[in-house]
Amino acid sequence: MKRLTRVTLTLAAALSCGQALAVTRGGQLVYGRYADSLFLDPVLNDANLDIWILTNLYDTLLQPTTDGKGVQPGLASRYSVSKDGKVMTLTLRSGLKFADGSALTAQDVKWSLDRARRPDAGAWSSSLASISSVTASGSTVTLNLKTPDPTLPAALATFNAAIMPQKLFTAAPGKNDAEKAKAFAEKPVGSGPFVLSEWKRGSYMVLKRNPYYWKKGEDGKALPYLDSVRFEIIPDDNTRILKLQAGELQGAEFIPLSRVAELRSSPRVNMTLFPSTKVNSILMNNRPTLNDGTVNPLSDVKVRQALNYATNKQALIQVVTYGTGKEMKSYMSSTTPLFDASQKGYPYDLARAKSLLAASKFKNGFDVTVLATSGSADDLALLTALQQMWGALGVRLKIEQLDAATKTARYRANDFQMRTAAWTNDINDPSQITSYYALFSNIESVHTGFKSAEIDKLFAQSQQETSRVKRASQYRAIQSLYLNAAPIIYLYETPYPVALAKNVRGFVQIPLGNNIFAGASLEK
Amino acid sequence: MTATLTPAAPAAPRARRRWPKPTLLIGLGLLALLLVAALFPAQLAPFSPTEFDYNAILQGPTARHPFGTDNFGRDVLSRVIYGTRIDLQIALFTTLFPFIFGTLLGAVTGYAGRWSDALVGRVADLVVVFPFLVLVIAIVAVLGPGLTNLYVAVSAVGWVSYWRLTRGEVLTQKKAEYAQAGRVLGYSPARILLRHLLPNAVTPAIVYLMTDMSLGILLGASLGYLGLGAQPPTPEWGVMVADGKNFMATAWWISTFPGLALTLAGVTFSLIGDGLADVLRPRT
Amino acid sequence: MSAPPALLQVRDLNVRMPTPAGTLHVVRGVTFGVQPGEMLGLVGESGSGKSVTLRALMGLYRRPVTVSGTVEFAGQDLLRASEAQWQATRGAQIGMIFQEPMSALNPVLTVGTQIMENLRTHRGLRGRAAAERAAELLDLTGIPSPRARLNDYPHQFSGGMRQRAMIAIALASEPRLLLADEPTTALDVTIQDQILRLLLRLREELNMSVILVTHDLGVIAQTCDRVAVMYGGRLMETAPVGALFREPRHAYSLGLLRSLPGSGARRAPLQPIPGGPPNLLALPPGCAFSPRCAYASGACLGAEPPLVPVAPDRASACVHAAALPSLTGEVSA
Amino acid sequence: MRRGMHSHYVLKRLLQIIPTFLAVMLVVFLLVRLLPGDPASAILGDRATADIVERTNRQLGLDQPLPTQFALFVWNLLQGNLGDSISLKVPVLRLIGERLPVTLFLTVYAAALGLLLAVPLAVLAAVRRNTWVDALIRGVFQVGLSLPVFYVALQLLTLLGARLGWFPIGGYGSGTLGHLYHLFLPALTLGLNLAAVLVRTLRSSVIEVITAEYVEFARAKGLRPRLIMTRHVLRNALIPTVTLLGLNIGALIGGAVITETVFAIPGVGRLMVDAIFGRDYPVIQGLTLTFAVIVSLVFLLTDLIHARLDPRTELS
Repeated sequence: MKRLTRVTLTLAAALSCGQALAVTRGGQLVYGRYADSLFLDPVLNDANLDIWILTNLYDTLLQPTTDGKGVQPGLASRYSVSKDGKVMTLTLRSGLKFADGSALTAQDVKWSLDRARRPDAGAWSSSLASISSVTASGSTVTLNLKTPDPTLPAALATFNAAIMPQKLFTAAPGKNDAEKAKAFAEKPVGSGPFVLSEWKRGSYMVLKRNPYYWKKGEDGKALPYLDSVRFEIIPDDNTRILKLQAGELQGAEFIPLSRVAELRSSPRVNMTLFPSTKVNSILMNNRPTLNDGTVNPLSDVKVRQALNYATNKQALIQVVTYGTGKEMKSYMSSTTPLFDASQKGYPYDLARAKSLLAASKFKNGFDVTVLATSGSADDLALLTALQQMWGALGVRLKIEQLDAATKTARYRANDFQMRTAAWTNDINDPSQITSYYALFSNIESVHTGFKSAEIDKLFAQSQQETSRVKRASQYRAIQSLYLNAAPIIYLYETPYPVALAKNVRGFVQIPLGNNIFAGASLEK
Repeated sequence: MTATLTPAAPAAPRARRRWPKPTLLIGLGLLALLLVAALFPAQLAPFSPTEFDYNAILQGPTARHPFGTDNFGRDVLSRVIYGTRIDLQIALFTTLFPFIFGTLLGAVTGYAGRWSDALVGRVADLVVVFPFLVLVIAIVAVLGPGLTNLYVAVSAVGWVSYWRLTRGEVLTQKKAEYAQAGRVLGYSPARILLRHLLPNAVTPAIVYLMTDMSLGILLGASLGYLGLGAQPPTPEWGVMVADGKNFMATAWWISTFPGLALTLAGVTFSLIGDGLADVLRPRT
Repeated sequence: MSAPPALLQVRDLNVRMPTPAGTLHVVRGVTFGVQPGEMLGLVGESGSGKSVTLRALMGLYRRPVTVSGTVEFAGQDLLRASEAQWQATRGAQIGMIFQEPMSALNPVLTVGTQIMENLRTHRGLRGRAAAERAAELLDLTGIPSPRARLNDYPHQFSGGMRQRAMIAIALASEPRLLLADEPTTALDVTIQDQILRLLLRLREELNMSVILVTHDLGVIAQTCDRVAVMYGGRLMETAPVGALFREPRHAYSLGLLRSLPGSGARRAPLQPIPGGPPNLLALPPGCAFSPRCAYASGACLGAEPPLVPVAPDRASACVHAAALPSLTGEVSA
Repeated sequence: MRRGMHSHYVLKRLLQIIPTFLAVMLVVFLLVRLLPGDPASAILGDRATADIVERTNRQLGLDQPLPTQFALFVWNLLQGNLGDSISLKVPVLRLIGERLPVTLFLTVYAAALGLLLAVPLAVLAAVRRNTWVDALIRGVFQVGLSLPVFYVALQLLTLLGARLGWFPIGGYGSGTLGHLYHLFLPALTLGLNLAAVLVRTLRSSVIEVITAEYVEFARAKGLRPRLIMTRHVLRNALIPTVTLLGLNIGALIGGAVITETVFAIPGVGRLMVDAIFGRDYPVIQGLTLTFAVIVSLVFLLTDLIHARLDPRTELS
């Protein structure tokens, strides 16, 4: 009997292998996260911890493609932009429903976008700032724009433009939007592939399959394949890995890069490095003097370039990222749309670094202090390595470790000389990182104090440029200008290291960081 | 009627010379060993504790690197040797102030009693209702990570134990004959306290000091785990163990050898503590 | 030597205690007997080995302390007895009371509990019956309102009451032999007197034998039938009380008696024995007392003098036993 | 009569706690505001613009003068309102209500395992003092005491959890049995540490008691060795241990910070560290108050147990 079953199973397995399309449905995927989500409101949240799983709960009109480079239809089956670029028309799919079975209407879309674009609605409202009004009629949603906006499709594929059920939200207890958001976020209902069924903060979160999800799987039936996803919160890296190896998890995020090689050779684990938009750099204070009035050597562009040349990226990639990283050539990641592949970056060249420094006012070297995040092994590895590399130039690097909040406060007060920094895009467009890294008017070019009238002009043009080709050339110029001015130390791009059980198929973490479980399945 | 024989006897056992126990001798021997490593690391260590060697990353123990190398190719043996100074410093500085301050305060309030005792008692109550590690984390978060701030944080909290121990002992000793005698002889309170009471009352505090020293090192290690301890590239044992935790499966030597060093230091202090307890405590 | 069979016969008892400085031979070849109903006083300075002797009789010593010789109790050699035999003897047939009731009574248990656990172990009494008997025992030892005091803790008793309570505990099993280790030393004079009277009365009522260890010759004189004098771990002299006080046959006994504050007609000047107790690690050759002895001669320095009969019912280990002066009239008991 | 005295004493002690609480609250209130970096910085991260930071601070009421903030905090506290968590946007009281039982369970479990390990081994070491058995017991615990908690935790996890598969790797489980099963390794980690502390004291107090005259007297009474050990020796030797255990409650909760991180346990230790790092003032304040209450109550309980074990104690 037992043997017979096994034979049958083997047969079935063989058959299913033959039919590549057969996907197993059902089951619960347990996924280990390093920290829990904080607040499940698409508009008012602040952290990647929320953002990266929100799209499983709340669907958007458009969706990022899995390579992160473009957009694909979402709740809207198609969209078109008027000739002058000032009107965008979207058509909703028919029969859309929220996870509670109620219909998703154009009115919900209007309400959601209006809520998301209110100027006081959280940190993300600016992505929808070009919209002047939204009208809904039947299954059509019309966006009237103040100016043409090439970033709008990407913005509509971003978490904060998620469509929420107006009736349920407004029915939530609370005097104002913020209070209602708090109440609603406790038991959120959206139109994403999953719906929250249980949440024990700091411990676990269970997402149940949304039976009304519109998207179809390979088998022609509605996604998702999984019955449920369970997030377990496991802050310690080792524990997360051990749990995965013991089969208690089917997936674990943020594997330390030092363990990647080991897990790659593990027979039970499928170690995956998903390409990301993450760039790691060191921000420099470009101002002539520091907050305490002392002269800042980093204000000299030759010094900044010298440090960039003296930075052996390949060595850092080996030491810090254990070979998983990739040299950074532009301030934006190579996965960002309009990344210019012809950018050279700063290849390691100690001789050139020395001559640049000799030509500067600081030829005898200097002391420089860098702020690091305490407890970050990567920061420490990186900076101790840089101490040695820059030591060859006579630059003495001092490491000051601060916890994240203090570091951010010092940074915001421009009270730093150097700091480690990492960036990931939230929106599938180069404008976001550019506005932060290169525009003084936003946050003083990531508080470096860097200012370039040329870049400001090019950026303003690109924000209304509807021709992709022209926009690309504007961005090429911006990237070159930025590289030459070197307000930052170019380091490396790093992937998202996710370890999955061998039987997990179809899970994706897109370059923006979103964990997409809709197409994930547990094979036998 | 009473008829008693010459009561010369009780003094006799005291006359026997009390030899230091082997525990104390072994402990002191180990301490000497640690001190040598702490004072002459450059002479003992084959390599620099901080210099990278990209050609020797994550090598297991060999003749060249008896304790292997870490993920930067640094020689673990050299780091362990240099770490001795750091960790002995942690042991000393996390306990020195609490010991001196707590003991003196305990002696004074125990002797003077009344409002001073009550006041310090209230403050102590305040300090002890915070879980120690949590309070230290909070203080270190205020002051910033690093060893100096760790010392400040521990000092703010650690004196309470010494205060309690010494105060209790002084309260007992105050009633003892020699203190009463001192008062009868008209000695000043300061003299009675410093010359007579304190030397006797300090014993439990000294014994506790030894335990506290290894606890200080462990505290440094725990903070290192949370990223608030010694800052790199400082070769501190606890932080080395913490840094090595990601390599436990592939490069066990990175965390094991500093772990052994921690144990050795702990055993050393504990042996000295036990030995001192034997020597200092009056036997009944 | 006496003819009737002894209740307890100790022969050549030796106790050795290892210490870091060397092995202490604390009790060295002690031999004596106790008759039924007899009260034997064991006297000596602190450190002479008298308390150790008592504890050795009770089998309270364990490794690394070694006890050798024979301790024959009711015909059975206790030193070779099995654990079960010990169980049937220790506390049951031989009871013991200690010098300092404050430290000998368990501070965290009620007096009642401490009596009743004895009753339960040795007499099989429990519950109400045990409580009844415990109250009776307290009553027997002269504790007022005994029933109420069963629930009191030792610290709630006065010093004398505590000693009575301890006696009550020891008596719970109705032992045939009571070992009393300086039972009155810690008490003031009036209480001491009461306790001694109590012991005497109990001996009469219960027909117990008692070994009373003390360094107080006055106590001996007041209570005992016979006396054994110990010095440096050895018996120096054994004798009926009256005889010893009249005519000590050992220089040490003589010294002890002379150091007593005299009372009565002729007040002799107090003559304390010069020097201190001997170092058991470095005993002098010959008689252990010889360095302090006024009568010491070359004869004392040879082999250690054995305890030999010197008169009916008397034995002495003194070379000069026959030459010592009599003390009649010097001490009144 | 005794009971009446006790309840009077308990009431007095409880009343005494109140000023301590006020002082604790003031200290914590000031301490968290001394933390460099404000909640807005912690929540909003690197990207926030100045207006957003300002707006957030205003929403959180952090633009008010400190005395006003403190008064408001105390006023809310009196109404049983600890405020909402800044980062989690959930009432602090609810958060604590969810997380505290976990830590309490872990702490009590750890204390139980610690005692279970410490008592028999300390007695064994004391009875066989200065033999190899004694040396082994003390040696093993000394090594345990000299190693960082996270290291011991990871080793236990790797060996008993991953390699042997006897216990689940981290997590909290559900139901009492589930908790007992899931929390075994973390409780063992903390318990080992506690046992190491207890064994030292317990061993020496057992030695002290074994050589005490009342134990000799008990032996002279001919009591069975087991009865002597339990009723006379342990009962007395445990008295200082109870005090020590009470004093160590703070250390246990503190140790929970690390173990909860390593073993992925959703307790208050981890919550506290996260709150400190995230500048979540209301959570820090609420948790501190909670810790103060717990530790004070444990101290009180310790004193009561002490009084029960040792009738000589005078409660005043």
